[in-house]
Amino acid sequence: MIYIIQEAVKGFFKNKSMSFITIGIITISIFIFGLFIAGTANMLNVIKLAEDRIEMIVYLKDNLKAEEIKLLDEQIATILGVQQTEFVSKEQALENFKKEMSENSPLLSAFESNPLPASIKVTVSMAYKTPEYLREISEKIKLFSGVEDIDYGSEWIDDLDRIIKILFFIDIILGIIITLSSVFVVFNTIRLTVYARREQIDIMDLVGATETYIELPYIIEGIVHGLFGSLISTALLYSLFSFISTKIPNVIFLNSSLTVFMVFFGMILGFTGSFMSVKQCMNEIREVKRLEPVGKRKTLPRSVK
Amino acid sequence: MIYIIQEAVKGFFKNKSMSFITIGIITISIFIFGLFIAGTANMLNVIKLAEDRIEMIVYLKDNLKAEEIKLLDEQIATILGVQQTEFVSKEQALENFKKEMSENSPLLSAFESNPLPASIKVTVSMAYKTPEYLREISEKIKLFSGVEDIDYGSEWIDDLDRIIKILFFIDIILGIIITLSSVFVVFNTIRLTVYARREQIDIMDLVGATETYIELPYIIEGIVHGLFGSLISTALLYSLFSFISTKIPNVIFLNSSLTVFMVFFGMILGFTGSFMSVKQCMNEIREVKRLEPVGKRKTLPRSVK
Amino acid sequence: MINFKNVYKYYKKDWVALNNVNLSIEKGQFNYLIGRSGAGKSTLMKMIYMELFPTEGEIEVAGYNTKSIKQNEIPMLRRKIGVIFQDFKLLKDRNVYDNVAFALQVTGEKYSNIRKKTLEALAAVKMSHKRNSFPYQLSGGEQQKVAIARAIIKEPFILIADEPTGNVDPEGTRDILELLFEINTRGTAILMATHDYSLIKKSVGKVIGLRDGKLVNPDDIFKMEFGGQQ
Amino acid sequence: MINFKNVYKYYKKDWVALNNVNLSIEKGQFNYLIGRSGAGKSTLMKMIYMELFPTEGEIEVAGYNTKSIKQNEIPMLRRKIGVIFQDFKLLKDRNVYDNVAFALQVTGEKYSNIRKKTLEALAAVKMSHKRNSFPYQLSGGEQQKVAIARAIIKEPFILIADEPTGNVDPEGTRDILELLFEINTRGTAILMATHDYSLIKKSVGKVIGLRDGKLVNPDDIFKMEFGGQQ
Ligand SMILES: Nc1ncnc2c1ncn2[C@@H]1O[C@H](COP(=O)(O)OP(=O)(O)OP(=O)(O)O)[C@@H](O)[C@H]1O
Ligand SMILES: Nc1ncnc2c1ncn2[C@@H]1O[C@H](COP(=O)(O)OP(=O)(O)OP(=O)(O)O)[C@@H](O)[C@H]1O
Ligand SMILES: [Mg+2]
Ligand SMILES: [Mg+2]
Repeated sequence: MIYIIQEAVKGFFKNKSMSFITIGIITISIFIFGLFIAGTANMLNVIKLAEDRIEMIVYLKDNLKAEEIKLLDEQIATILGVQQTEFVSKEQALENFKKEMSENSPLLSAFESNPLPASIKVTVSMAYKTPEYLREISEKIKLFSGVEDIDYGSEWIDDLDRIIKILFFIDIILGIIITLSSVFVVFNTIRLTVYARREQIDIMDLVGATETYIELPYIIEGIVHGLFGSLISTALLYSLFSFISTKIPNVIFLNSSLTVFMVFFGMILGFTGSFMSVKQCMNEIREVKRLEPVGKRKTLPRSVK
Repeated sequence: MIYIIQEAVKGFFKNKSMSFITIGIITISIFIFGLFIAGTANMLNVIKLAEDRIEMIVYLKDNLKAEEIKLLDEQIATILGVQQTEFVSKEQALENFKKEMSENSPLLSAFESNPLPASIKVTVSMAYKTPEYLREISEKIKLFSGVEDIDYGSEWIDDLDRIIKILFFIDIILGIIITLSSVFVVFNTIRLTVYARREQIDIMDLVGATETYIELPYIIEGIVHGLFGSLISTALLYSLFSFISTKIPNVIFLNSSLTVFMVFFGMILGFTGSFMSVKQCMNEIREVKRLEPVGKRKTLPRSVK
Repeated sequence: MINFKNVYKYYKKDWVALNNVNLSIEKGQFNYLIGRSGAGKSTLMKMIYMELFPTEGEIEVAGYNTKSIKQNEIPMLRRKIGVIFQDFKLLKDRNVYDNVAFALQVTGEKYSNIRKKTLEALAAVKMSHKRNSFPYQLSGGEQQKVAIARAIIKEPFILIADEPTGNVDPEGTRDILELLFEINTRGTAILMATHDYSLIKKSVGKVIGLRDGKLVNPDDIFKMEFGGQQ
Repeated sequence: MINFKNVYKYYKKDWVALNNVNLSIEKGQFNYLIGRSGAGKSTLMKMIYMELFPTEGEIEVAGYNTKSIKQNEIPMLRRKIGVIFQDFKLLKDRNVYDNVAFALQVTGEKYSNIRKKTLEALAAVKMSHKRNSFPYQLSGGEQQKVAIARAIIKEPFILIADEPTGNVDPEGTRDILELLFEINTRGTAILMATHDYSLIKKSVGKVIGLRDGKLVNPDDIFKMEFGGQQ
């Protein structure tokens, strides 16, 4: 066991340029993978910010009594998906409107009486902010008496929903591409470095080393490469994001569990890549020699030189 | 020369798995590179669409005479950066407003007279759609008599401008990362495949093959790998984009000159990678043997066994 | 101890490298294997440490049978067999010491033992002074000696030597042969392929002759193919 | 034609592989190079085809001088020299035919010529029947014969043979020696390193002795190191 670890350590330093290349390529793969994850996280964040702004305004009929409003408010609050309600009186509405239009609107001067209705602002809980649920909720509210009209920006919601769907779609495609690419690139790089030492593997086999003894150093090397690669790429990602966040507010970096996942992903890549490569390499060496594998020999027709 | 081409062709088929790996990795690199380029192109497209919507509305004082309006219109049209102007009368403004508010606005009923002013819609040419230029233009227009107010969505423009800058910033960082990564990954993959045949190169050298004779097959192989890789990735990109464009409207694919550039990029990668690798490999082989390169020998102090 | 029963070996389906070989090697026996280039000597040897398997027939080595041995038993078998390969098969990225020590490391021997035995083996082939060199820094003969050291260090029950003196000078050849005899007297069986018939004449031991993959009387080979010296 | 002038070669700065060697080889001469393992035979030969350069002193080969030769002249020189390497150095990914033909392809010879000469060279070493085999499918002696075929096909002005019979049986050795003599009579100089002193006694030719990197009288080597056969 000591020897195996020794081997792995030696292998690491002996093949400096190969180690360098492998670590470099793992770093790049994990880095791009991490960029993608961080990008997705930021995208989700932006979507959340956008969805936060979704609200439903229930315009009330004029001349409702205070009790009627209270009842309506309570009725709305019981609907599935409604998180919070807030009453906005006619006066308040006008004030808000004036504030919004403050500077440069010739509209303002046109009001002779207050044309704005009182309303109830309904906050919908996150999970119900899809066009379908919003429509459903608004239809339920419409049935209550005292409701004049409901505005929840239905066209805008549809737009947002479409954009979110598109983003998710692109994100998933990108995710698949990037994951597969990382795996392909890392596996094959490791494969090339293992195959470059094919002769060494053959000799070890012939001298009586067990498969474990031959394979373990490669596997450990692979894991260490994966670990280094992912640590370096995490560090790079971290500095990149600190840099970016000085330029752009609201950028979020990977949280710690995602970071751990990335490091883990790197190690798994290194492990699986080296494990498969060295296994495959040994099998190929043996097969070339045997032509027929152990225990699966058939009788050939004799022929003479 | 015939032999060299023969060699290259043979090399291609002899090292099938290596060719496969190299082509695969070049494909991935170019593919991701292409995704990035296509993504940038689409981003620019979206930005252009957004910027297209920027327009400046010059609200006119009430009761301007037709000649005055005409004069103002002409004056505005002479300002640097103004592309086009269009007069919108009071009546038209109301109509547009009614159309926009069509469905569910209790505001509409509140109008007793037409409160909307006449306006001139100013189209600003593309290059001047930055917050600074727009402010400058609007200030110039303000000086003309008959102008009541100007609206060009200044806050919104600032937002858009900031988003565009952020996108460009991210895009450039991504571009640098992706380009460097592609180059690193492809170069080192080729290097590994060349170094795997290091012994062969050594033997050829010893048997009297010229450098050209030894190197050219590798270089041709590299170019061919690059060509195949970039063709495959272009094909993949093309199918991916055709697929995406069935789901998302307005997606643009690489134009033909970008495609040519990508193929060219792949070939250059393959060429430079193999050229540098085989040169470096030969130099290393020679240096290990000579310890002192030709023509740079120094006298060593003698010592005896 | 080693038994070949009706062994045939075909390469590429139609090249007969071994043709109905029946052979047994006893404990502590010294065997020479002779035959022309391409007669099948290396092929026969590779079958003993089970790098190759017979196309037909079976071989028994130290209780393992080619028909029933499992993949994970092969390393165990190989640890008991010392092999001097015709092309040396040294690990290129290790120095001489590590190359020799390697054969013991795989058996899980103690560190102090490994060191002692490795230095002894290197001394036996007169290569101690080169223990820190890498294979590419050695002459052909020196590489061969390192390969020999690696094979004898395990104290195998059989030593397979495929032309162990092909690249060594006459005095070195004598040294190596003496070394093999000494190992043999300690109970290790030896199977040595050689083209140097003068060695055989100077020593005792059984001679196995191969021609075109068939066992033949070794005297035939001496007579027909090297008449001059017989 | 070949001239060594006060040649020293150090490896690793302190290992003297060649120690003040002065030597000349004339056109058409047959030279044997003898010496123990590690004496510096291969090192000396590598300097002739300029794989290695002297640490001190200079070597002249066919008009090229180690002090003044340019990198791009080296292939030209090597094309005129046939080398049988001690470790064969066959291209692993080509079959026997291609390995031999390769030596002519690099010179830009015509296709039909290459084919004819390659088949002739293979016939000369009796390896025609294995022309489609790959090196790993050959026995040690067969590989050596292919290496010989590759060296002689160029019709070089000097043939450097580093133990060309180390893995070949006695009859094969005789054949190879006859082949070398025949090539020699056609005007090719030959420098052959060997441990088989019996060969030398049976033929004519100059003998160069090396011990610890120094030139010595070959009789000293015969006497001291192989007294028995002298
Ligand atoms: N992997 C292989 N595939 C095809 N043919 C092979 C293979 N290995 C060996 N041979 C052929 O089988 C025959 C026997 O080979 P082997 O190596 O046993 O000869 P040998 O007696 O050891 O010869 P030498 O003295 O030259 O080493 C040779 O003709 C060789 O060409
Ligand atoms: N690259 C190298 N680095 C260090 N030492 C070397 C190198 N090559 C050879 N040597 C040493 O130089 C000495 C001479 O080596 P050389 O190969 O010339 O011997 P040789 O006479 O050909 O021996 P043999 O008959 O065994 O082939 C040897 O002791 C060898 O260990
Ligand atoms: Mg053999
Ligand atoms: Mg030598």
